[in-house]
Formats: sequence, structure tokens, C-alpha cells
Amino acid sequence: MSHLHIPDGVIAPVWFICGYLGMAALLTLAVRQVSREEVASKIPRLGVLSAFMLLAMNIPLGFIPTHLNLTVLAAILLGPWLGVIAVFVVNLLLALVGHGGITVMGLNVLVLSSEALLGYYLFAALRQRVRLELATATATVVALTASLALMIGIVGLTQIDLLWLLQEHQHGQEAETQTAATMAPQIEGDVQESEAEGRHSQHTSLNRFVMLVVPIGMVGIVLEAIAVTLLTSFILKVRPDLIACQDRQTEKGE
Amino acid sequence: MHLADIDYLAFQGNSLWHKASALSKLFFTLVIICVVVISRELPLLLFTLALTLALLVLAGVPLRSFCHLLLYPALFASIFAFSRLGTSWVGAALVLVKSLTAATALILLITTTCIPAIFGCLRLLLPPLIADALLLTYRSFFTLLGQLGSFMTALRLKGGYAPLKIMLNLRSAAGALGVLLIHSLEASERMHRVLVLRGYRPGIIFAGKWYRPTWYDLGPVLGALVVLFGAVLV
Amino acid sequence: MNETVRVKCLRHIYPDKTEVKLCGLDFVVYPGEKVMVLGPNGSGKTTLLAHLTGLLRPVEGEVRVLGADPVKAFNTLRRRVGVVFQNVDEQIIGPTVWDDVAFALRNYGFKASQIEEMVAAILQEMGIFHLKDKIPHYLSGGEKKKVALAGAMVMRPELLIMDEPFDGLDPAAKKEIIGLLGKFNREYGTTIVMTSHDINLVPYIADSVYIISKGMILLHGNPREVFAHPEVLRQANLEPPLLVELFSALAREGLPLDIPLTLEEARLQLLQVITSTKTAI
Amino acid sequence: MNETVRVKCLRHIYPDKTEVKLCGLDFVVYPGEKVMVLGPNGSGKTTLLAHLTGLLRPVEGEVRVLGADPVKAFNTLRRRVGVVFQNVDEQIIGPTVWDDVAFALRNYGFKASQIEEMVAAILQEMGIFHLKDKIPHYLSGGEKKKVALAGAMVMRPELLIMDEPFDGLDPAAKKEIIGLLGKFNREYGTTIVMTSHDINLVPYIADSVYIISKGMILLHGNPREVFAHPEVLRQANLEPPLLVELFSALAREGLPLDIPLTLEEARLQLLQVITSTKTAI
Repeated sequence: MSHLHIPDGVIAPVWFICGYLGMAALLTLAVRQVSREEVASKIPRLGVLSAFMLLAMNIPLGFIPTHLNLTVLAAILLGPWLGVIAVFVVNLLLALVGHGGITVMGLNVLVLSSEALLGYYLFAALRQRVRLELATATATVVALTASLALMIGIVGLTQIDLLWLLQEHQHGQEAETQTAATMAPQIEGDVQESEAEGRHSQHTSLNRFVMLVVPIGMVGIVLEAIAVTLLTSFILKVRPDLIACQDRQTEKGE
Repeated sequence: MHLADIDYLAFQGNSLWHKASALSKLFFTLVIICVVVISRELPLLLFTLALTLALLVLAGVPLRSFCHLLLYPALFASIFAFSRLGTSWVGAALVLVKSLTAATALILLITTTCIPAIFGCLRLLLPPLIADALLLTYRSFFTLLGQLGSFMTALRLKGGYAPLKIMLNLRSAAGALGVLLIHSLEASERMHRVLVLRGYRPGIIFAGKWYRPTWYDLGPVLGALVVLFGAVLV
Repeated sequence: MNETVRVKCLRHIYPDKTEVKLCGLDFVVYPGEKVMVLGPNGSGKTTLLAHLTGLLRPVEGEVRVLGADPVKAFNTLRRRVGVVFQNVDEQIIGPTVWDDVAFALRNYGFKASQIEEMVAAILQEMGIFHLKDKIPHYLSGGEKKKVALAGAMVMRPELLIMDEPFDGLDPAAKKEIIGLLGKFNREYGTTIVMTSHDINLVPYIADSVYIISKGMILLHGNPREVFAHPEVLRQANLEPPLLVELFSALAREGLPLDIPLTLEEARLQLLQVITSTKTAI
Repeated sequence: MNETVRVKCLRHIYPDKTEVKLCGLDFVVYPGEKVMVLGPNGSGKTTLLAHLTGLLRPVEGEVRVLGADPVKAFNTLRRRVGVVFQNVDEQIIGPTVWDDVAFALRNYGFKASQIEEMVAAILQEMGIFHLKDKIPHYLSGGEKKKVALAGAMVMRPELLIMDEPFDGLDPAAKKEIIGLLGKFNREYGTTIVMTSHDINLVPYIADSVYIISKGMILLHGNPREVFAHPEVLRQANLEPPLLVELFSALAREGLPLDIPLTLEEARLQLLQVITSTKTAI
């Protein structure tokens, strides 16, 4: 859900460079956290689930302007750190095929990784106490809300002027929220606004952005929570061991 | 999904640009992205855009089937740009041209370069675990894509998909995804067995042949130099 | 016009620019026929079936199914045409057998009681009622095939299309599916179009055969007529059935033998030849 | 001890508690043999193969491969044993054909020049050198099978294990794989163990056959010996090959016929019977 689509060349280099550095640090941490034996046994699952996420994004849901991300599902089935790696893999492939800018990839990975980490740990904590369906749904809703807030935070932090819009995809089957953003100081030679005026317009645009993105975000969160819960309970019905073995991993890790 | 069409174009294309190595084309793309990010000179950006578009056409990429990927970022940029119409025409044009140029450069890269070859270069920057994950994702994507296609066909034939019925679609999609998920998790278990039998160590999925210089590399390298030269000039 | 299917020199271009042609003879199916389309992998069989279902739109050529253009009449035709793909794992969607068979009925808005009745009827008829609450995932290949077939037959379609229905099944499962198809054909007059690369099954299931190779429909006829042209079969990379090979070889030695379709025929012919040799002398 | 494989009354319990037994006769393979394990789906064939590779540890029973316990000696044995699973899509891991075939070699630390040479050698030998830079998902089913086989054969293993190698292939591709297996067996003395549910292929590829049904090894022998027991084949849900059926039927009529393995044998026997009937009178 929380996925920035900012065209390349319109955001200040300092922000996407920070994004990339943050991503590099997070990935280094993730690779260190994955034990050697886990690599051999989990890497096929990592590949298959990343591919699955890519595919699920392309399932047309009708005219709802959102698509599934399944980050929390991946984290539940892979564990938190492999989940972070899956987020990176998916985002790199998306960026390569021109889905969202390549420059904001670092920021996107950071936002979505927060979803994976939070979602996983919440699920692991709730799993022992409540029913699996409830644990999954809660973890998904909380993680997605948090990542949505994080995205809004990043957007606000970068102080970029924003324009949010609802846009149908070209192929008309799927649609999603999009940001178009730019960096005012970049074209300072052409922009002759007073500081106060500029700050004012940034405020209004951020407000407008929040007002637009939150309702759509909520619909997306609900759909995603339904999908992740349905999928988890389906696995529980057909192959419970696939989730159970994750439990053992958790116990070992904690 | 575009990924499948793009992959096929890269795979079957035979242009000079296709024949150049992934490394030289990555260099070219990187130069363009840098110019897009840093430059504020409209003429330079327009020239770069014209160059990448011309290369795209020369590489035999059917523009019509990929124009949505180009227009897509341009559309958002342009709406933003026009919202600032009162302040500056140049600023608006800059935003538009920048986004178009970056998108064209990326599409030029991926429609002419097989994705494994790109991964082969990225592998030098990435930890082996992640490089392998990328390759396995790529392999799995195409296996799963075929299966998902069959599911969607079955759904359509049994009346399980209608653009306007959200609940119907959601129910059908959940069913298809659930089955596909189980299939893919089981496939991953079998892949794990294969990896064990064939002796997997992180980082060995891709062979060492990620770069062999050829004369074809001159194209992207010269292209990048022309753009750089232009950037220095203005 | 009382043809169930007519396809005239079809040309299709896939999104990735591969072109598939299907010319030569017209592909015509009459009501109540059991038609087998034989050809090696990549000959165009699956493309032909996809056009019959209306999933693909031909660039050139004519496709008529039950008197209509299957692309334009997609929504009406799909209720009258049942389809079973090659890989059953990729078409069983419901969480249980019952749900899967009821899937199309629910989508078309049948009443719950009606659905109950129709699903029970087809499952019982196919002898898989006991599987109704099973999770399809745990069924054997043959059982899955039957579930997919039940899902396609539950609306009693006039035309049933099956892609490689016998691939990957063991002999016992093959026999069962052959039996069920024969039964549907007899009892409901279901017209059946199926593809295969296994020529040995032809005598047991088909009354009309098309031979396809590299986008050409080379030959059409009943099994006996088709087997009489082993050279065409070889051209299409299909091996003539063993009995046909054996009997043609013997016929070349001057023995008065016809091409047999079944084991029983072969046995009787051979016995007769041997006896007549005896009496002739 | 010069047996390549010996399996004695195996019992295995899967994680989901399903138990698979494999008792009856011992499963023994001698060096240089081509062994076909025949049985219907679900009879325990795949479980048997998984134990040979050392991927599964039996709860009871004995498994010896190349004189060692395949679970304990897993790391040494996997260099001497090549394995090709049924689903090649899950088996081809490399992003290009070359990468995939070189996979095991890189793992065992061969030098780059050596790897280059060995991969080129096996690809050329199998006639797929032109595919070396292809991406696996653009290959046909038969080509994928050959790539998987090349990956298993590149180290010239003493034992090659294949699960359903001919499933889903068309007759032309089947013939090619059969030819390649025969060649490996002749030229390198590769011992081959494969499973199938297609009995008609036996005469072309196997010199030793095991019949498995419901966890029991029912019968062992060369093809002729096994075909002489159609009742056991039927018990295992396998149909005897057509020629066997025909000749047994004729033999019941009192004709002096042996069970033929190939078409040529069948033709000669029939001609002889007919000629001898002539001269006898």
C-alpha cells in the first residue's frame, strides 16, 4: 500500500541518497541476521515469495485504486529479515520495469521494510495469545497503518511540495495512488516565492495530501488485511506445517 | 504484466544495443539518471531525451506497447508542473522532461538487456545472498506467471471475474492466490531439495561471466560520453 | 447451420509477436462427435482450443462455435461450453471439491438449493461424491482430473473442450476418464473436442481425428482412415499405433490384412490369416 | 560388494504422518544396469528415489548406494549420483542454461577453465550447445528436460536417478531422451534407475524392471520375464503392452508364440508361424 511513486529527477538528491544509505544499512543488518543454515533452506522460499508478491500486485481487483503488497504475509512466512530482503528484491524489480522511480527506491524499501518488521513481530507476539486469523489481521492493520504514517512523515520531512492524485492505470484494470512531487529549491531560479508563502503552500499541500491519502490508504489496508488473513488461514487449513515451522524459527530466534 | 513482455523483448531482440554488454548499458543509464537529477538546463535535457528515444526506436522497441510506461511518470510530473504554471513555464517543462528522460533511459536498459545480465553486474555490489534471491525470484516469477495465467483463464471461463463486481473478484482472487501460494511454497521445498542435492553455497547461482567487452559496447559508452560532454559544455 | 464448430484458416499473433497459423483443411465438428486433435507439442493444438473458447481473437480466419463468434458471444457461450485444461492443478480453485464444482454455478447466480442439487448430481454420476469435502490439494492426479471435469460438466454443456486430458495419468485413471467421456457423449449428446499426443488412445475414444503439424491441418477422417496414412502421421512426428505398424509390415509381406483398430480385431484377423493359409494348401 | 543399490524393506514416515512402506522383494541394482521402476501414481516410486538420494532417512529398513548409507555419506555420494526430478522447472536454477549446467561444478570448486570445458563437453554431447545462453523459461519441455539431464550428467556420475523422465514429453522428445540415456549407459557405463508409469517404453530403455504397487515390490526381472506375468501387471494397475496382450491371446489359441519385445520380433514370429503352418501341411 504505502508505496511512493515519485518520478525521477524531481526530488532533491540529498533525500534519495539518504534513502539509499538507509537501505544499504538495513540490508547489511538483514543479511547478518540470517543464519547460514537458514540461507540454504529458506532462499528458495524467499525467491518464490518475492515472485508471488510481484504477481499478486498484478491481480486486477476491479476499479479499486489499490493493489495488494503482501509484505506482512512474506514476513510471516519468511521471518523478519528475509522479509526485508524480499521487500528489496521486489522493489528493485519494480523500479527496473519503471514502476515508480528508481531514485526513490531506497525510501520505498525503508517504508515497506518497516511494514515487514513490525508486521512480523506483532504477529509473533499475538500468535501465542489469540487465534491465527485475528493475529494476522491485527498485525497487518497495525503494520500498514504505521508504514502509511511513516510515508506521510517522510513526505513531510522532505518538505517537498506535493500533489496527490488518484490515477487510473493506463491499462484501465488496476489503479493506484500516485504521488507526483518535486523539489522547490531545485528550480529556485524560476521560483520567486517568499519564504513564508512557500512554507504556507507546503502546509496546505501536505494537508491536502494527508486528506487524500488517508482514506484511500484505509481502504487499501482493509483489503490487504482481508487478503493476508484469508491466505494465512488457507495455508493453515491445507499445510499448517508451513506456518508451524515458522514458529519454531521464532522460538529459536528469541 | 509488463515484466514478461519486457523480458521477451530483451531476450529476442537483436539490435546493436541489445548486443552491447549489460555493464556498458548500465553505465549509460547511470549517466542519464545523473544528468536528469543534477542538470537544470532544458536544452541539454531535451537533447538527452531525444537521444534516448531515438535509441529506443533504433533498438526496435515497439514504442506503442511501452508508451504507457513512459507516459505514466510523465503524467504525474506534468500535472504537478501545470499546477505551478503560474510561477514558471520553464520549471514545468523541466519537471516533465526530466521524468520522461529518466523513464526512457530505464526502459531502454531493460528492453535491451536480459535481466539476469543486469543482476550479474549488480551482484558485484550486493551480498551473495541477495544476488541469489534476485535470480531465484526471476526464475520463479516466470514459473508462477504461467500458473497464474491458467488460474485467471479458468476464472474467466467460469464467470469468476467481472470488472465491476469487487466482492466477486476479491473472492476469486483470494481463491486463486491461495492455491497458487500453496503451490509455490511446495515448489520452493522441492527447489530446496534440488539446491541441497546439487550443493548450494550462497553466490554460486550465477557464473563468473558477467562481463566480456565487445565492440558493441562502444555504442552505450559513446552515447554516455556525448551526454556528459553536452553537460560539461552547457 | 448445424455444425458445432467450424474453424477456417486461422492466424493468431501472440503479444510477444509469435505467430501461430492453422491452415490446411477446415476444422469442423458436428454435434455429438468425439473429436481428437493429434499433433506434437508446439503444433498449434492449444492455440486452436484457446480460439474455440473465445479467449483469443484471431487476426485472420473464421471461428464459429455453436453458431456464434466465440469472442463476441463469450459470455453466453461460456455457459454452453465446458473447458478442462491440461494442468488440473492450475484450474481447481475452490478450497474443497464441492466449492470448486459449484464455482461457476455460484458465479452465474443459481439458487443455493439448485446448486446443491446440480453439484450432487454430477459428483454422483462421476462416482466422486465421497470426495466432496476433500481439499483438492490432497487428491491424486486422476481424482483431480475428475474434479476438474465435474466442474466443467456441472452445467451440462453442449460442447466439452479438453486439452491433453490423459497426460500424466496412469492407465487405470485414463480408462476411467475415457469411460466418463463416453458416457457423457452417449447420455447427453455432449460433443467432445480434445487434444492429445498419444495416438494409441484414439481407437478407444475418438470417432473423428484431425492431424495437425506445424500449423497445418494435414488429415481428417475416422480413426481407420487416418491410420491408413502412416506417412502423414510420421510427417506430423506422430508414431502410428503399434498394431498399425505391425499390420502394415505384415501386409508388405503379402499377407491379406486390414488395419486393425483394437486388439480383438487384430487377433481375429491374424487367426483368420493363419487358418486360411492352412486351408489354402 | 559390487551392487550399486540395495534397498531392503523400507519404511518412511513423512512429517505429515503419512507412512510409506516399500517391502516385498529387495530392490537391487547392479553396475551398468538400466532399471525401470514401474507402478501407478502413489505406489511409492518417488519415495524410493528420494531414499536413494539420501534426502530422506528411513524409519526402518536398509538403503545402500555405491556401498554407503546415502544419508550419512550424503556429501560424498552427491558427486557420484546424478538426479533429475519430475518437474524440471523446479530443477533448473541457473538464470541461463550455461549457469545451470555449471552449478554443481562451481560448488565443488572446479577451476573456471575446467568448468568451461566440462560444460561445453556435456552440452555438445547432448546436442544442446546452441542453447547455452538461453534463458530457461523460453525452452520447450523437451529442451528443459535435456538441460536438467545435462546438469545431472556434467560430473559423469556413476549412478543416474530420474523420476518420470518421459512424463509430458511428446514422442519425438521421448525418443531423444531415450537415445541419450542409452548413450550415457554404453559410453560411460552409467547405471540408470528411473521410474515411469508408461509400460510401453520398457523394451526401448530398460534391461531390468521392478513392479511396485501399494508399497510392495511385486516382481523383478528383465522385460521379457516381467511381461510373462500379465496378471501381476494388472494387479499393479499397469496394462501389459499391446504386443504382449496380442501374443498372449494368440498363444492361448495354441499358436507357438513367445512374448515379443519389439515390433520387429513380433513381425518375424508371426511370419514364421504363418510359414511353418504352410510347410507343416
